[in-house]
Amino acid sequence: MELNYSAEDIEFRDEVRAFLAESLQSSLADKVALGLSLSKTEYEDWHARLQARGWLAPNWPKQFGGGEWEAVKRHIFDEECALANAPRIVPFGLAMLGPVLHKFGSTAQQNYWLPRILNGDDWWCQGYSEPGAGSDLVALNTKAVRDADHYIVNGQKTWTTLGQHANMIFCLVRTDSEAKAQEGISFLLIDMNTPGVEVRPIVLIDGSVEVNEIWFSDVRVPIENLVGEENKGWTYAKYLLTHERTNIAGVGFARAGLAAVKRFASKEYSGGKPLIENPLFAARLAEIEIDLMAMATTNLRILSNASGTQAPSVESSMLKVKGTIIRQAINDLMRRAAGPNAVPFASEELEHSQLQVGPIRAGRVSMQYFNNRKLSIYGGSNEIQRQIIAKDALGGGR
Amino acid sequence: MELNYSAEDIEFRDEVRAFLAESLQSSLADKVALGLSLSKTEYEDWHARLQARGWLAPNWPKQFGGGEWEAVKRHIFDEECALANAPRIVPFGLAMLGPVLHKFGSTAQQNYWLPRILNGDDWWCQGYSEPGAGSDLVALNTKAVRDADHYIVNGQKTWTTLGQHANMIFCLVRTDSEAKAQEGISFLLIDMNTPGVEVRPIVLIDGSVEVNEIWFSDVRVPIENLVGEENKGWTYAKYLLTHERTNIAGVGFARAGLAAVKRFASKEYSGGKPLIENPLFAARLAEIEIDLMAMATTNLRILSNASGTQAPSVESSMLKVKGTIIRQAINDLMRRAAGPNAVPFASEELEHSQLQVGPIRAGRVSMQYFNNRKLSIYGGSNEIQRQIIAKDALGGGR
Amino acid sequence: MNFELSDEQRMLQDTLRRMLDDSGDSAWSQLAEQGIFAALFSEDNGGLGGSGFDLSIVFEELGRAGTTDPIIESVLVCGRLIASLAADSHSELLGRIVAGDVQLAFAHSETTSRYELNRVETHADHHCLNGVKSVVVNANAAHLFLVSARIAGDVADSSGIALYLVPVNTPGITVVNYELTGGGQAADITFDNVQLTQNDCLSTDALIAIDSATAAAIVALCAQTLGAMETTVSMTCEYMRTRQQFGRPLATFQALAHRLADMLIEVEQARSAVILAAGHLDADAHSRDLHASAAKNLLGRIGKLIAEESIQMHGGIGMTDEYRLGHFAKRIIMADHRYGDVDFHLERFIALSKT
Amino acid sequence: MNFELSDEQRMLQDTLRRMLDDSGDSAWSQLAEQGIFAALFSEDNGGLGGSGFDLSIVFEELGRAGTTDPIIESVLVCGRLIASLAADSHSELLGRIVAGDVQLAFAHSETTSRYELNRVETHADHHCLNGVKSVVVNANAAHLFLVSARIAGDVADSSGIALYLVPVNTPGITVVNYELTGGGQAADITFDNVQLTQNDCLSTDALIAIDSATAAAIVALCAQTLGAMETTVSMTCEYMRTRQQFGRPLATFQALAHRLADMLIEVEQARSAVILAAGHLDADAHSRDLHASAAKNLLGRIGKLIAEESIQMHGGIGMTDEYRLGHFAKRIIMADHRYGDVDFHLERFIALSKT
Repeated sequence: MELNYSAEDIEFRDEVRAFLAESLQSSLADKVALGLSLSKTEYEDWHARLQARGWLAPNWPKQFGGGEWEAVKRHIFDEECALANAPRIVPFGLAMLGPVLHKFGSTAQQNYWLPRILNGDDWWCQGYSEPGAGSDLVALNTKAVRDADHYIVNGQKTWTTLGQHANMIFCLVRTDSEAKAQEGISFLLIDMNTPGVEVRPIVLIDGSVEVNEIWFSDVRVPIENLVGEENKGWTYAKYLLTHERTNIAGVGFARAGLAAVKRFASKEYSGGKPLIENPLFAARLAEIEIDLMAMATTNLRILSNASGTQAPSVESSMLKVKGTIIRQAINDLMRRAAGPNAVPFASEELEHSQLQVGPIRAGRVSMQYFNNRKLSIYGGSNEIQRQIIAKDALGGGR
Repeated sequence: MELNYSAEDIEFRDEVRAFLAESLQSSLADKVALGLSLSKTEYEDWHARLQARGWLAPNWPKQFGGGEWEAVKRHIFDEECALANAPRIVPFGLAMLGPVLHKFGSTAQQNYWLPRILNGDDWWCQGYSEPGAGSDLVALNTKAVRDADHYIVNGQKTWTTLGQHANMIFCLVRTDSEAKAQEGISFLLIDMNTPGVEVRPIVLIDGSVEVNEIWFSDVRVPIENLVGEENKGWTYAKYLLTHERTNIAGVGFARAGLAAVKRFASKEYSGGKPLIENPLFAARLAEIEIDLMAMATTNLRILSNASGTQAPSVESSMLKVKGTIIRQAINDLMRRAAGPNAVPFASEELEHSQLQVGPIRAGRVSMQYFNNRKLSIYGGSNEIQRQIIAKDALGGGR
Repeated sequence: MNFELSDEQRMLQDTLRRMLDDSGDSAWSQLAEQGIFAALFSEDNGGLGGSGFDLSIVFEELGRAGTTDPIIESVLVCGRLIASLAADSHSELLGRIVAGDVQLAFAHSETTSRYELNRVETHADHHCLNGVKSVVVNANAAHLFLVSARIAGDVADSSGIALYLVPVNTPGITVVNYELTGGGQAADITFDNVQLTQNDCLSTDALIAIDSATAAAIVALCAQTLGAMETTVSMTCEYMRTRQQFGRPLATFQALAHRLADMLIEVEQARSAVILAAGHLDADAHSRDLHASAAKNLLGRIGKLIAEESIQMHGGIGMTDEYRLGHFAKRIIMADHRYGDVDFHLERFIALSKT
Repeated sequence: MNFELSDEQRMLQDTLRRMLDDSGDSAWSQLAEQGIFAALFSEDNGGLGGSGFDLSIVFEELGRAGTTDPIIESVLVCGRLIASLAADSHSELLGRIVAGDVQLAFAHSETTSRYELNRVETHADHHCLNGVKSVVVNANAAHLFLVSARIAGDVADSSGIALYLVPVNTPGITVVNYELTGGGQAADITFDNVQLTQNDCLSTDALIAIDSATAAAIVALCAQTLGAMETTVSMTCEYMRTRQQFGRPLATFQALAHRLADMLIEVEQARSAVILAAGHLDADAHSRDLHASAAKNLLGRIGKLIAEESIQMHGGIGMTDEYRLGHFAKRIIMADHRYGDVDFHLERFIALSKT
């Protein structure tokens, strides 16, 4: 066993740090740290910087312009980016559609779409969830009916993250209503500028607009936009879901969050002393830190055992549950740290203003607390993950 | 609303205190406080003292020699007894069989058995659980076959508390194997001195012997020992289970336990200061105390709404769950308080010896911690109670 | 011992429940018209009630309905402070507060005071006020500010805190308004050489009165949070009964059902804590504060459970602004950040338990 | 970075697992015969390993098998103390310890010392020993006691703690033996004017060595507890698969299955904490103790979850002395009471995090 990074790993980490120091504007990092929404341009600009450095698609095969990094290298990169408060890489094209096209796309699709992802020509979003489906992804009603060399798509998708910026969506649609639930599903690429596509924002309780509903009314999609075979879409969807989970533990985000709590609690005073010296607060903080140390090691153990990019299912379920519990606990601790200054609704307008009032001191801590309740809901709720873990240990049990 | 006891209540409480001061030997109270096993004689003697005062059967109807106390009075009595570390009233005859005979027994049975319970002529135990049944009480295999004016009983009961002291057992037996699970069960009174009855002790992990297995091999039971009608036993059993739960919250035990923790933690030193001043320990203690204050009030709210002796099902399920969680948390806190001195196995022999060694300081705190894991298992496990609570709120849900 | 409401209290509860059934977020004018604020004050102070249980009844119903009006801050706290501190000259003002004709804001907390009522940096020298107050609820609607200012002692001393009654348009006052998470508005208020007179000064040593008014606010806020939790849990039950997943209602998933059972148990615990705090509001300060801290700690812990679990059981829909659940969850969580949080009150409970 | 065992370590693990598979509670003689104790010491000290990972491998297997031999106290702690403190004259003794030919007991803790290694009241004046040691594990089987005694300073001073090597039959020693919860034996030992010589004194300032040996004990105990939890959880899985309730296996009850999932997650957390502590055992004292405290705190928290939930899922059978589960549960819980509990190590972690 060797718990320390190799010399090569450390060299790479220093490279990443140097790159971040040079390429990441501090004003942008501040926005990320405060949990403010980034503009489409800010994301696109960050992608372009990474692409220029050759680091936009670390997991992609080299033949498609990727880095084929091993897991530990990827982990170092993710963690350094998170600690530096870099914008996250928008995953829909790079981490989700990309791997599906690598494995199941036609050569024509690969040649056309993959370079466009790397160059930022398209902004992709994901059309999986439907109203009423919830955790039961197979329960989908959006229909695609073949009409000569087109599919006619009707239906509705929801929880489409950053769909407001997207010009393309990859969708699961039902192409055979007679078939059993998991069969009869196809994987379609849809241009969102096609007539009949409508995007409606969903405002969340923290005031953010990051998810959307997408409506399809008689939307005509050329048949060359079908990925793989008709009615085999569920296979591709499951493959994608596994890839969605590569950075599932969110160790870097958790570390960045914990560091922010410590900084804040060192400056905030309670009863005439720094809050961080309050025994109850210090105890809460230390327990989470100990949990996180262990979880980060669990993550590295699993990553270093995993071959290539595919994360093993049960282990990634464990990381999902524990990772979200820890991140939510950090958000909870941060709102506690802010005390009464957590109550003002820190609207983006107020944040951008120069007013030195309560909300500015505490930042958007309550918003982040509420927003991150999503962590245990999306990407397969923690209940679904517990089901997977228990089934693995107990055999056929429900 | 009026949260305080009435003048009458306070007068009664003072009467109970005076009685306990006079009648409860301090050596006996010390044994109870330490969680030591009491002898059969010690229990019988305590029962006799209560009976002499007219307080042995507070819940029984007056016609059968009881007190017909209202719930709050009963609560005051239970709480004072617990705080004084009085032996518990052995419930099998008084709280379990008694009410069943009051309601379902024949006049002959009432006239014969009830006075014997009050006078301590019989020690009853309960023959419900069977190996393999667990929480599923209906799954019972002990059979009683009619043979002229006797039943011939064969089978096995388990978890029979204090069965080693008993000369009588009330049993659920299957009298019709063809019937559906809940039908075909009868309620039989069995003399344990009948040939074919065998009692085998079960040693628990804390070293205590308080539960037993009871084996029946061709045991002949006269038919006059059938309570109520043949094959209707499940009705009586359910009635009994409701009564088993009258002091289900265990408020008095919890208060006595918490007081013991406070006393101990005031004398125990950690880092040169009394443990009770350690911020983490104090926080744990205070949280439990706050939980207990609320639970005691929940208990009184429910008791003062309940008509007569029958506790409402959902509310008593809530009290069972919260009450056991709190009592187990107190046991947990006590073992923490004892620190390294909780590790020695405080055998009864060692307790009775005069050796001033580590174990004596800490008493039997680990034993009590392990022993009280039973609280969330027996009398309807906490999982069964949660099922009852959820079903009440959700309707037909499983 | 008796846990039944009196006939008057039951009537108050029924009236409120019916009235609030179809009110939106704001019920202020309805409440004022129906004279409900009188229930928050004793007869001596121009009210018709004023006991802890009167408070808990009113605010539990407001919480159930999801009202966001700042009644605790404007009516209850300011009204009680004026009732306990002001000379007879102010009884007319109190009458107008009870009638809902005038609105106040209690400008007490500061950016660094956190939950400590005694920590006041804003100071008044010869009635000239300087300092900044933060998160002053209802400043936007108030006609008068009730401002605390130090006239003697160090920043955290118990004595030497004065209270001034200041018209909002007095020269030297700057107000920056903002919204609050979960509803309502507050402001940061800067006092820059605001010149007042002896007449404006209600008290030169107000901390005991502030403590007492805060105890009433804690009872009210706990009751309001209890009401919000009741609505949240009943929405969750309803959702579990109707929402289908994998072909059957959520209610049939045992793992969720057992967690719901724990929520139901804890709501009863919260109800008991509110009853205890309400029943001790008029007791001696030690007993009052012990039970108030117990309730505020427990409601904070249970509130977190209820808010988080309710959202989790709802899934995505529970996080949308369009659906009511998330708003109740926000109010429940934000209640932990007002008048002292879980840790603050646990420490106070420990300190009070020693004495 | 690499989480694979070396070939030697894997062989050690396999050997132990096979050996312990059919041993009962005690494996001492087998372990000694097979030379396993050598894995706990470096080559310099007559061993064949001695790294944190060597320790964690050995004790995880002992914990899995449910061994109750006091190997941590007798072999690991006493052996390491002698290795680090004694002059060459004692290398023969160390050899006999590693070979399992001689048994020791570390008489350090006292009735009031709780978890503080520096709190020593027993004192030695001119090598004359007086005091009482408490919960001295393996006193019944020991040939020699390793006794700490204060020769200078106040009761809680860091310096001034000496270590003596004392034959158990030295005049003036009284031993009261008792059993330990979860297995094994300990004793209270009274030293009444026990006259020793300069030769018996291993060190006049031993706290740093005691700290270091205790860090090794914490790694070992955490690994042993991890092993016990693995057995407990796998027994629980097996029980849930086979035990029928209401006509179907426990495994099909979702509420239990989800709680089992949380147990499985936490065991992986525990494993990671043990790896971190083992990997830092030979680091500088600050880093070593930080990771040891993190592990001990986390194992204490997780141990409580695993022990309590395993018993609960088993129901009554889990509480019987006849069934193995309860014994594992006892060892897991009792581990929290040795070398510092959850709170002690949380506080130490907080203190170390500051520096």
